[in-house]
Amino acid sequence: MDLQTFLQQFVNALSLGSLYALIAIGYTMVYGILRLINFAHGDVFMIGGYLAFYGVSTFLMPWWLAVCLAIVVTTVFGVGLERVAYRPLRDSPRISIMISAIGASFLIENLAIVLFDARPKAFPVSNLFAGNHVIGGVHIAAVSLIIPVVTAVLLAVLLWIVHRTKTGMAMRAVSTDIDAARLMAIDVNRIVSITFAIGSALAAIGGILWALKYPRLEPLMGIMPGLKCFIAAVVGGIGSIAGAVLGGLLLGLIELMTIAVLPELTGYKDAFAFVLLIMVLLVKPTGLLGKNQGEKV
Amino acid sequence: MSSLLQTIEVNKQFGGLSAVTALNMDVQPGEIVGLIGPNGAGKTTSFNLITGVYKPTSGKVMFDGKDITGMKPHAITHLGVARTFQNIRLFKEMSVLENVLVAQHMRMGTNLLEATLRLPSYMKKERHVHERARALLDEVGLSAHEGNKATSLPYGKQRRLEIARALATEPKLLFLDEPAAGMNPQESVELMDFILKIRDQFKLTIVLIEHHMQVVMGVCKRMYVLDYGVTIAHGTPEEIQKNPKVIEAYLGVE
Amino acid sequence: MNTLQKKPMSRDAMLTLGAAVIGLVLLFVFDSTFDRFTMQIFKLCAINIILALSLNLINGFTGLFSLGHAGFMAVGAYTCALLAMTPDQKATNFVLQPIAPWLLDLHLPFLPALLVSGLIAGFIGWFLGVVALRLRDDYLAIATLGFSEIIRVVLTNTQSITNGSLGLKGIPRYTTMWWAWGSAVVITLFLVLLIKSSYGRAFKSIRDNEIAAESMGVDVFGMKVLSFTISSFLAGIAGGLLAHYLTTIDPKQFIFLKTFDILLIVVLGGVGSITGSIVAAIVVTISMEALRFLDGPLNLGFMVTNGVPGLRMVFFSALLMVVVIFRQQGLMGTSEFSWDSLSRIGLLPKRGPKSGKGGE
Amino acid sequence: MNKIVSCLTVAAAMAVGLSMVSCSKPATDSDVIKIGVFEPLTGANGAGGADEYDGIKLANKLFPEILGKKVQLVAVDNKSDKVEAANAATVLAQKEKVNAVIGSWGSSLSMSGGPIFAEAKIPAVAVSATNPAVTKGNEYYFRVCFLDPFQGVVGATYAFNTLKAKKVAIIREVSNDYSVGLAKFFADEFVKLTGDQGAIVATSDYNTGDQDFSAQLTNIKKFEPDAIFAPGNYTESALIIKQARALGINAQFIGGDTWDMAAFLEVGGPAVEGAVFSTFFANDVPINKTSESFLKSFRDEYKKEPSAVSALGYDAYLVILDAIKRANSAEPQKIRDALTQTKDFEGSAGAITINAERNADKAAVFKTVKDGKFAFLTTVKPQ
Repeated sequence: MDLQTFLQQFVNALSLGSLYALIAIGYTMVYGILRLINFAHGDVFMIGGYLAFYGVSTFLMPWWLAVCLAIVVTTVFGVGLERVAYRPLRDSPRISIMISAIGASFLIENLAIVLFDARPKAFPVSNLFAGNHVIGGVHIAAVSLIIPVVTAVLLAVLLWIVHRTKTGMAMRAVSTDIDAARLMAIDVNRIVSITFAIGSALAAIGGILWALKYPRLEPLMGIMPGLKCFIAAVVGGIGSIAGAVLGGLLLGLIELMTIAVLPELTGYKDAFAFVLLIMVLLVKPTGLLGKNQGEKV
Repeated sequence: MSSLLQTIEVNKQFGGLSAVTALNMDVQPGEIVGLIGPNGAGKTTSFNLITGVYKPTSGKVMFDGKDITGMKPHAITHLGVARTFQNIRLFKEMSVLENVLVAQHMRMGTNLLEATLRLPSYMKKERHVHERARALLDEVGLSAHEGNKATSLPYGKQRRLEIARALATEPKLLFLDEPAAGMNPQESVELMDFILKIRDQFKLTIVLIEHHMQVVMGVCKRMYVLDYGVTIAHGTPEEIQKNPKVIEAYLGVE
Repeated sequence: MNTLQKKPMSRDAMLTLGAAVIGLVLLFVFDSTFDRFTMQIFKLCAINIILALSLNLINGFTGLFSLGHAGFMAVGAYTCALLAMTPDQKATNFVLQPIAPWLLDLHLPFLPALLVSGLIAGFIGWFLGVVALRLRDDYLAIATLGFSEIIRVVLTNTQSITNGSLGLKGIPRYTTMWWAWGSAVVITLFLVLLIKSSYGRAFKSIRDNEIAAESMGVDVFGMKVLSFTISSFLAGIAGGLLAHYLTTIDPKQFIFLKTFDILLIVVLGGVGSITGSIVAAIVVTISMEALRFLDGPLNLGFMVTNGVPGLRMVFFSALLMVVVIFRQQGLMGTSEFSWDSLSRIGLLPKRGPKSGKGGE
Repeated sequence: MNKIVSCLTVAAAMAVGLSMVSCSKPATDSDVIKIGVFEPLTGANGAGGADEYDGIKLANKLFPEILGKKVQLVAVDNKSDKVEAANAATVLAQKEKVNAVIGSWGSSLSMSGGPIFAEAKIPAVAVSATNPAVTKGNEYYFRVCFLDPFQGVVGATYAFNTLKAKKVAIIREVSNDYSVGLAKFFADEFVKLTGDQGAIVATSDYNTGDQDFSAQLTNIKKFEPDAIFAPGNYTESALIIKQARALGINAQFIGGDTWDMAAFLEVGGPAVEGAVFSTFFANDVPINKTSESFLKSFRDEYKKEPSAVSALGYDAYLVILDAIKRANSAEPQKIRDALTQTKDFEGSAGAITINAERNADKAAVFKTVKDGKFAFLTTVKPQ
């Protein structure tokens, strides 16, 4: 591989990886608090994309307004989802909560098929993001430049919230020990709702950026990115925000660089993430930056 | 006489935190040994280290002349070590009888084919374990409840079921983790008699963690005192009662 | 079977014998009178029973949340189809890339092919079990889901063995009603005996409290691997039956969402109930067909809606949610069918001191 | 033993009871001719199925009667899933007892229903299933479109003769039998035409639903191909072209009939400008009277541009009606026999002659994208 091809592949990978990272943060936050794989996270992501689409193309809103509204509505949706599907089961066995999460995901997908139609829709890309840049022979789409910036900004904001605000402190308390947090007069339900709100807002932003980069919407578009971003969160160490970013970038790199080095494996691309997941879980189950969480006997 | 259980310089660290430091226990066959200390002293952790639930960070655990350090709990149980749990861990969806039957699975020496085809050889073993389980339940006074769900029992009976279950594994060494927790004085006295009885009947060696000093002092010949994971004293009940370090640990001294 | 309980068994035995005879006669009658469509659904019920039972063995009885069933089905389906097809049938399938020569001439009758497909699926399950069963809860779920996706991707890409995305067609239609229901009966029998044996107790103890089970001498890891292997074996058998029921398979149909369909059955029936899985498998399979009208135009009396494709699945996913939130134990919880339970709800006369007398 | 046997008996009895309920249906009306529509209306292929259905519905609306009987469409959704497809096909064949079947979009779904229709001796006419295996060995399956080998050959010929390409890269959807097949037929023909074993410089794969193709495309870029053949789903293909352009790849893109969808233009935007593909039908150049009337009524009815498969769906319906007329009977076996005799039937997407393999000998149309619209390039007749 010559240097230019390598650089191009590297840029491709970073651009995909930072998108993974952005969505993985939402997963990791929810998991950190509730120890719950929010299987529906990918579907919340899909909803974000569709809402922005309808805002722009059906209601003819200006771009910024459609995006803001989409984020707000998706956030409300995410919080509502937690209320309906997860809160009633908070003290149930984990299997029940997981089944509920799968059921929620299933339901949202099928509802989306009914409401949005199974046919793929083209996402209207604003000219703002449509351009292309060539830097030293390496081609970069404008949107690929924006994504890492957005990811970095959001990462900084989140780290600030979690480590510098009172709410963040409460979040960390809930994630360490939900019962103890309750005893400390922390309103656990409120903290969980806030976490879901943040997670869903991130999913919406991710969904919109995703749709800008890959301008095609369909009801099942959230499934694969959802799974992969969960894997990214696990690889990075679930519960760790920095870990999620690391995991996302790593997954992007592994997916694309493997193909770059071994082109004959292109057909197996979807399996890479899962192989990586199984390997990481076996070697370091807590992920790269995760903390150990043993069961107390 | 050689020791039944010996722990040699056993250490356990969680992250940077030392939970147990240099645990050196020595238990002779037939003894009843107490393990006491304030909350968070590392008593249950010591049990977990010996029974294989945790792996020691360093040190060695010897049972019956064998090095069992780092072995899996079920393998250690197989060698003849049984235990109960501080926070009761019964099989909650299973009946009282089944709870005891599970503990005998390991000793049944059956195989999948024989068991699913219900060959006569298996049915014979099955009858045998049922008889034994019923006998054990009778022993702990739970015969009347054999068909009930384990979690439907009142607290005290759940503790007894845990003991019956542990006995079903045919142990030589039995660890009891706070058997008297939640019992009134009357029940505690009964428990003491019961412990002595099963020791003799099943030829057991017993190590127990207990907060009820009455119980500990009543049944134990020797005891170890832990504080912050460190063994601060060991000896007979009388020696321990007089030990200034123990008094300090329990009462707290400026 | 009742040697352990000293209950009088004459009434139950008679009822059971009667039921078995009626069942057999019914199967004969159905086989000759049903139209093709009803027959297809009826067979699919049996296959879904096997799938639900095998998933319930790990999820319900051993307490391991595994989402890898679609992968094991796929392995079973491909193995069985490739073994039971004649070299000619295989050759006509592999139009783009010829089939690997060693595979071309490998040909077995249906029963051995079915057993081999179970064994291979079981072996893969064993391997995955050894690798992944150190993980628990959601990690295990996602790892098994991932594994089933890996299987699907491999099946798609190994063209000279599986014919890749073209799939296999013209698979002989061996899955008759007798095969489907016969397998379902044998497997149900096997599972009931397994669950009631000492092994079953060990499985359940792991589900109820893993640490206690380990401390009571249950080789938890070994038992988990065993349960997982058996479950994969059964899923492989079901996959083999499915292949010869559909007569055409391709990798896409074994996407992980397929596992969710089976999970739906298990949850509705009750996680940890064999009876529940059987009943739910039948109800869900049939309602999937019966509710097909939901996808078409609906006459609501006051208005006629346009066809809304997908409404049927909305119904099922909503049902799943409602069950998980409001009735976690599903239809049956962990309880099982017995004649006594029928008398308790008044469908049978209560067992009197003298058994065997019916009627009031 | 007791419990198991009894349990299963009760279960079986229940199954029967329930399936009886689900099977109750109104008595068949002999004044009605039923044509089954066997299409994926949801799932991965939902869009294609819906487009075909649009064409069929339109034809039914315009020609609702034959032999004095009303023609009724019975649509079942096969959900883009093989198990569902088998069930749906059984519903049509056994429960609804249709006289003929149209569909399905997606060759593999058609193959799932194939044996069921054959066993019930009901003729089925595939609309756009281009895989040779659909009709191969199935005496009751017909089609009104051309086949993949033909499409692969005309694609390669076009690339070689018209585009003067010497080096071609292929990017195929490995989980899609259509794409894998077409890629193979194209590659074989192109190598033959150029006489150069290395004429296909690279073959890359992706999976259905993938969204990022940058790694595959970057790999392809270094071979500097003259053209890239990318048969596959229209949205994935549009994304591929878009990403290729973003990576500075200027090679000519060639595709197959699946690109002939409005969403291809919408997703691809300016990037797909100039892309070339073979398809069944051109809506900007009516080739005969049928296509003229089809185009007009379709636009009136749906207020949108028809896709090629809509035209084919329309044709499939008309071909069946024609067969019924010639057979002077709505009996499935007679319709089937009449279908084999179809010759030079003037469909909206060109004349249809059913050959001995029950396939249609038809010309392929080449289209390109010009100013954000599909534009007719040329017609290639079968040799």
